[in-house]
Amino acid sequence: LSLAGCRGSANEGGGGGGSAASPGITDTTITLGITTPLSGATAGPGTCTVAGAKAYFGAKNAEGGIKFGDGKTRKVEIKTYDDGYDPQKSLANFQQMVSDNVFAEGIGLGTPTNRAFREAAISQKVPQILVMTGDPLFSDQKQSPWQLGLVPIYQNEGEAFGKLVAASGGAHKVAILSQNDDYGKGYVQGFKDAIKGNSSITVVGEQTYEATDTSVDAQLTQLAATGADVFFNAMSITPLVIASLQKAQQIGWKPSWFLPSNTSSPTAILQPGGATAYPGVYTVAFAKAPQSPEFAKDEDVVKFLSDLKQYGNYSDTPAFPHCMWSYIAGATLEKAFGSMTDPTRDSFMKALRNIKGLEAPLMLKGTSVDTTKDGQPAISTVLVQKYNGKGYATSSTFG
Amino acid sequence: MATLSSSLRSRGARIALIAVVAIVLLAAPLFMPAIANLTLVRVGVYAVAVLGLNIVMGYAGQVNLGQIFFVGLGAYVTAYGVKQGWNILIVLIAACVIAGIVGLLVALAAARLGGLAIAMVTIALPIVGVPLAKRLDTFTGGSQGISAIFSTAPDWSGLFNDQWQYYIILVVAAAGFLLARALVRGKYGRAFAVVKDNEAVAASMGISPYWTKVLAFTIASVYGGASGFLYLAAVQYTSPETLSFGHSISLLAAMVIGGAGSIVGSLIGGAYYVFVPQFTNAIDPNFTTVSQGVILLAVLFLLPEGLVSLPRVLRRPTRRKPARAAPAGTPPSSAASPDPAPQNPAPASTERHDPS
Amino acid sequence: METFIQLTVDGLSTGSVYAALALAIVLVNQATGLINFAQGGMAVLSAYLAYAFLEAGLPLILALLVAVLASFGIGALVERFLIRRFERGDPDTAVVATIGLLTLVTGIVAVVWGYNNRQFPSLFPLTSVDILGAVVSLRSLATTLTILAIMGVLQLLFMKTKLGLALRAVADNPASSALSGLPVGRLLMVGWGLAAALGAIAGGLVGPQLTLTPGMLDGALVYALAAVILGGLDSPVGAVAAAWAIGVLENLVAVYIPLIGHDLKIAVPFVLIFVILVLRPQGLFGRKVVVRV
Amino acid sequence: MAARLSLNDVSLHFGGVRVLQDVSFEVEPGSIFGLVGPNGAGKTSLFNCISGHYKPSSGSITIDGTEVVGSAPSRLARLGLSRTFQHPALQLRATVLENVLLGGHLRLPGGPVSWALSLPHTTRAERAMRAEALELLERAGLGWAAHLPADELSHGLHKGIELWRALLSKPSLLLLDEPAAGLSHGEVEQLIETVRQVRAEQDITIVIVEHHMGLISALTDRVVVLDHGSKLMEGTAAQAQSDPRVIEAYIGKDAADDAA
Amino acid sequence: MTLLELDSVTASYGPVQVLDGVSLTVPEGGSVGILGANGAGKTTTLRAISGTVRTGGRIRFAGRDIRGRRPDQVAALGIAHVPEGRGTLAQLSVRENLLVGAYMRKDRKKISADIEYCLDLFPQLRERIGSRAAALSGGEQQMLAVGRAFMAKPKLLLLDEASLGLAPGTARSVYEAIRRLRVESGIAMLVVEQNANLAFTLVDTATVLETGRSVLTGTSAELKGMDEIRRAYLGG
Ligand SMILES: Nc1ncnc2c1ncn2[C@@H]1O[C@H](COP(=O)(O)OP(=O)(O)OP(=O)(O)O)[C@@H](O)[C@H]1O
Ligand SMILES: Nc1ncnc2c1ncn2[C@@H]1O[C@H](COP(=O)(O)OP(=O)(O)OP(=O)(O)O)[C@@H](O)[C@H]1O
Ligand SMILES: [Mg+2]
Ligand SMILES: [Mg+2]
Repeated sequence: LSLAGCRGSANEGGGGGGSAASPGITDTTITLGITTPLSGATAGPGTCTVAGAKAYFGAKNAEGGIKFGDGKTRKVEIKTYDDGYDPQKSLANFQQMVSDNVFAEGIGLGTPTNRAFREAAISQKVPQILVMTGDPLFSDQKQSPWQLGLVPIYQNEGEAFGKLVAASGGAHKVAILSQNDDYGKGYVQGFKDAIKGNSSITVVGEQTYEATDTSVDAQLTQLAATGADVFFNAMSITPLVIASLQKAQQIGWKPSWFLPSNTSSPTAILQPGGATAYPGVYTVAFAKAPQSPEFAKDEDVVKFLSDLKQYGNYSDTPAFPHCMWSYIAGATLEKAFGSMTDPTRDSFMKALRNIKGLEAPLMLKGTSVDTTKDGQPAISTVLVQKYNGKGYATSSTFG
Repeated sequence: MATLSSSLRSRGARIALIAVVAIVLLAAPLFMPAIANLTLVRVGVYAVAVLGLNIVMGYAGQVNLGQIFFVGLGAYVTAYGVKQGWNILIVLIAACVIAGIVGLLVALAAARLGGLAIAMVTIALPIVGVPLAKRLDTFTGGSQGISAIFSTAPDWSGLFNDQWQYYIILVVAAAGFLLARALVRGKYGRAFAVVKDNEAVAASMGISPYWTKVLAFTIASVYGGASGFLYLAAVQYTSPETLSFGHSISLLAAMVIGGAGSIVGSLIGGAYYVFVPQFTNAIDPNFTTVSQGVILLAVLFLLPEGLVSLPRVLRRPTRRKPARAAPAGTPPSSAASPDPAPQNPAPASTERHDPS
Repeated sequence: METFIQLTVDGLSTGSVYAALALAIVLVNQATGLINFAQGGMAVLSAYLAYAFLEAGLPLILALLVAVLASFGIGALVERFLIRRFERGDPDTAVVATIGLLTLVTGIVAVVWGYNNRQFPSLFPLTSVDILGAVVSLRSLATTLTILAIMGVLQLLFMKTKLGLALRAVADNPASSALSGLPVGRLLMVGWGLAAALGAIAGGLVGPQLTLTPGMLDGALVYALAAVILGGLDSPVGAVAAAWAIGVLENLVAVYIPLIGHDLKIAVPFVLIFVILVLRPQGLFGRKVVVRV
Repeated sequence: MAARLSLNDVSLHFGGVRVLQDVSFEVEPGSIFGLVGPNGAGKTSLFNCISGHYKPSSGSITIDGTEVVGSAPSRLARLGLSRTFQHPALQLRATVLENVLLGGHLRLPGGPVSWALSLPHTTRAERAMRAEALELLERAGLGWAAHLPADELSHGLHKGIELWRALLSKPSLLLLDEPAAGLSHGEVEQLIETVRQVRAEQDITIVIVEHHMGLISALTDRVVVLDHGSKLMEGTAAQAQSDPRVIEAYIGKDAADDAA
Repeated sequence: MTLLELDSVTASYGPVQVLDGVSLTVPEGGSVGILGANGAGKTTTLRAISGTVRTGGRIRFAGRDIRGRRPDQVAALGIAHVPEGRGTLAQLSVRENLLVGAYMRKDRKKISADIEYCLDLFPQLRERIGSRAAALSGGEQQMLAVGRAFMAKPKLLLLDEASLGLAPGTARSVYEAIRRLRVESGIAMLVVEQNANLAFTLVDTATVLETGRSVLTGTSAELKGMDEIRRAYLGG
């Protein structure tokens, strides 16, 4: 059946060892592919993801390009593909990217969509990097040799908050509301791990909601009845977070809140939600929030917003943090490009896994990119922050 | 379908054509680039799902918004079977049979209802299916999904993976299509059609509307399960997203776009399901929603009976009624009056007698 | 007990969101015999229009009003230039056409306004009042009352006015209605226009609660459809009653039957639909469609 | 085998509306039986009760001694009952031939699996059934229309197609609801001829609802006259036409003019 | 004075042409019959007038060319059509059907009186006034269709087998009522009727159609005298 041989190799997608250039890279350009939801329910964060990456590299290209470790200066081309959060489509997009000669895939958002082509990426030796999912699988080097996560795994965020509460020393009753998927589960797991063994902290109520729900009033009523003084709310849907903030105070339940990093925007969420009514609203973060008045004049933020407008075609102040994250991913990639010595995927992966202490633009003081820890994504340090009525301030004590 | 066969009157020509098509289908993957094969593989996956939907909806007229649930179920069963190391044929049979049994159970209840009520019961399948899949995480891997790989080309074949997948899908889909075609042509095709049209008439012909609906629904579920099996062959991964309600709606759109009540239309529908997102991505990934809406509406607007009606519309036959003998006893014709050509563009909207 | 009442009140307020959309679906169905999957999408567009007028400097109430009028026009035009083609054909094709419309409208909203969340102010304050020990915001209260009012108006329109009769006649059999001189085309446009205007009111009512996103009513659509079928396709009262029943029951079941919980509570309306429709195929308040052999 | 049909005190109500009230009669095997009466008398409803489309509120209906009240119409079809509808109920988009073939459903062997696999006995049966249906149509002078969509035929012909569809099932009991409605005089004559022929060739019991008194006189052995849901009288067609109550309730005073 | 004039009218359903030159005239206040075998094109001729089928040729009504107008525009000119088959709005009640029939009328006060008139004419309908049309018996539906056309107070009435499914006595009284209507209010009518004996009680002249053409026109008396006509339509 040697007939099959009459076609160029399909499964050997290139890459491999040697120093012949991998697909998608020339002496003047490198092509990155992003598959992410640009339509459907998750299109909000999805479009933001693309905008941030385009903003970063658009600005760099305008400056003439990025200097690579092999001495050449290249412009970065970004090809985007809409997967609508459908795993089957993200796989199709990946196959399309391979045929479109993309050097690496990355930054895309979504756990199932990234999982759907993880095996294909491995078998074709195509980098699938800085993916925006807190799924730890992508940062496990053994299982995912061609992958790397970008944002802290969900557990880390939950854990950070759990530690804060545990460290407060007081007795606390905690109510938990989480999204019914790995996102919510990860948060809750991290939180519970952190408070394990601490007898003064009890979880008095635990509820879930579906990402497609239009209301979580019932859960809040139920949790309010527990009389908890701490509310761990692992919720990724912006409108629901606003509605929750409003609802809880209406029914007279005013605990300390915890919110995840992606749904804690001061202007888009806390202000309309009336968050000042609560004794404290906490979140974890590693990136500066452009909506926060504190950073209004921050150099990074100003440049970011202008890049976003000019190159990312995104004129609003984003309600999602994903724009910032992908901007940071851009900086991380630049760093990796700068130290890759061959125009190959191998060399790129090596370079990418060798970044330490990079304080990328928009990152908060005290956080940095570190790709050298197996089992952890590029960013694994997070800071707990407390809402101060206008923006956030880093906080190391609870209460 | 009708147009194709009517233009191929002679038996010889038809056999020759079938042979050519078969050879092309068999040989094509050997010469095509991987991406083309992989795309066709996905077309096959959804063509089978659309075919099932077409049987229950296009032929038997029962609105089914839950077909994707059976695709998902088939995919999960397949993933589970593969993980357990079952023989792959057993896995295929299990995917079909389990989906069929669940479909049968649902149909036994749903077929008691009529019209839109069935639509609501079927809508519930994917909507409840997603949280259910998350709950049953020991089988399904929860919201992280589950990978299972069984469609890697074996060494003895000398084929690439994409080619091997193509042949798996070709075999299953071809069998599915041939069986469906035979079924909808004779006795059961007529039974489906009359149940769709008028249940009272169906019943008076000895065709139980209830059991016919159950039959059509069950067949659709079996096809859904088969499609799920193929999904796993193609994607090698499944998660609750696979059975999300939105995809069920897309399947419905694909069926109508391809051609409701047409076997070939199902294939076109599968192609539509796969190609349009790809195409709109190529136009501009930021505008996929708009462009998909435009394409869907444009196609429907031009071809309300689906893409399969294109040849018919292009040929647009003009004909006179076949002559019939004048009934006995009619008076002799007097001189005919001159007849000017008809030119009135007013729409031909005739009074339809709604069936009693 | 307090929790129980609060859950009930919460359910009513969630149910009102479904009801708003359900009423528009009932209206189109009564006036054209179609089920319009795009109803939610069109309401979203209307809400965005109101938002745009607001941004342009109109006061909120005026912005809403202009959006309602504009939506009437859009609805009428959509019927005339798009849906008309499918009205007499296969009903499945018509349904898919409305699905296409939903996609298109969502896409247009996304292109014009993007996927970023937008805050939409409410006509009514968020302050809350105490009813039987449960806390209700004035906003949900006002939403609920508005919906009740619309329901009453619709019921009167269909049952007591010449226009209503004409709309129903056309939906029943356009060809036959035309023989009595009913301007079928214009009536169909009016039907869609009214439904779109009603959708605009719905969008304005729920916009503040859901915050504007292109897909903000996608989730509610399924519930609204369920409410319409459960309540009876031809009954505004039924649609509202069913939407409330769904909202309340869902909450109670999720809380008091832990086995079902919040993840599977969505099964409740469908089980309800099944049980009730087996007994009453026309829905809770619907009139039975008479089909004679 | 021609069937014996008997009705015993059949009553039917819809809400408060009384449609049938204690109707009883007996139809001898092999006979042609007429059912006449004013509009709204309940003739069609009575047919619907016999064919299982309506369930009588009380009373019993037996076909060859088998109680059929409560049976689904599809089961009654299996007992050999076949009917036409007052308002033609054809599949308008299907061809005339397909419409007629529907009548042969129960005579075709095999379940869905055998048909999906195109097992030889199914294809053979299908071919034979097509030939038979075509021949029926040819004999009726409708051969030219066999492959036309049914909606391209005029109203009058639809009635004929329904008749052939019902006959293809080889029924032992045939119910015809106003078969002559919309036919011209000449066409009614043809219809009478056809029904006579059917009875001569097949072992069949026929019940006819008809307002065309000429046809009733020409064909029926016995008639029942219904009025307001109750049996007004039973007898031969001639007796019925001369019964003053029937003339009063149904035919009208100057009956003799155009009863022909 | 001619009220309605058809001159070489053709008509087609989609690609299929079925009328091939139909010419006839209805004088003001006149009553004209159309005879013909099944499928001759009688129904189609009426549809051509009310604009529900694609037509060619010339159709003039009250001095105006009406060919190509929409059905509701034709109806608005004062032409009421009792269609073949079920001419009712199935899910509307009997009363609502009658009200829809009066949709075009300006004299709203008289409508209830006319409903009473219809109900007197068809006492069966009075018993079912609140029922939906779909529940009625075949004959009752036919009565309702005729009643609905009456309610429009038309100038021209197109009757397509108005006696279809009516009991003999009822059919005669309906035709009697129609005849009275004609005498009292001068309505003109075009009548398709298979029961030629009935038809001839109503019409002055008739046109015979054969495969889509008008082949013969004559007065009732002339036609009754012709052998072929007698054999095909009258019997005996
Ligand atoms: N499904 C139903 N719902 C309500 N009323 C009904 C129903 N079926 C029949 N009826 C009523 O029962 C009565 C008898 O109807 P049926 O059709 O049996 O009369 P029929 O004798 O066949 O009259 P026709 O000669 O006019 O056809 C009618 O008044 C009709 O309105
Ligand atoms: N929708 C249609 N599409 C195509 N042909 C049609 C359609 N309706 C009617 N025809 C054809 O047009 C011709 C005239 O039909 P028409 O209904 O006018 O006849 P008719 O004289 O009224 O007959 P009948 O006495 O049976 O009612 C017939 O040959 C018929 O087959
Ligand atoms: Mg009857
Ligand atoms: Mg006719």
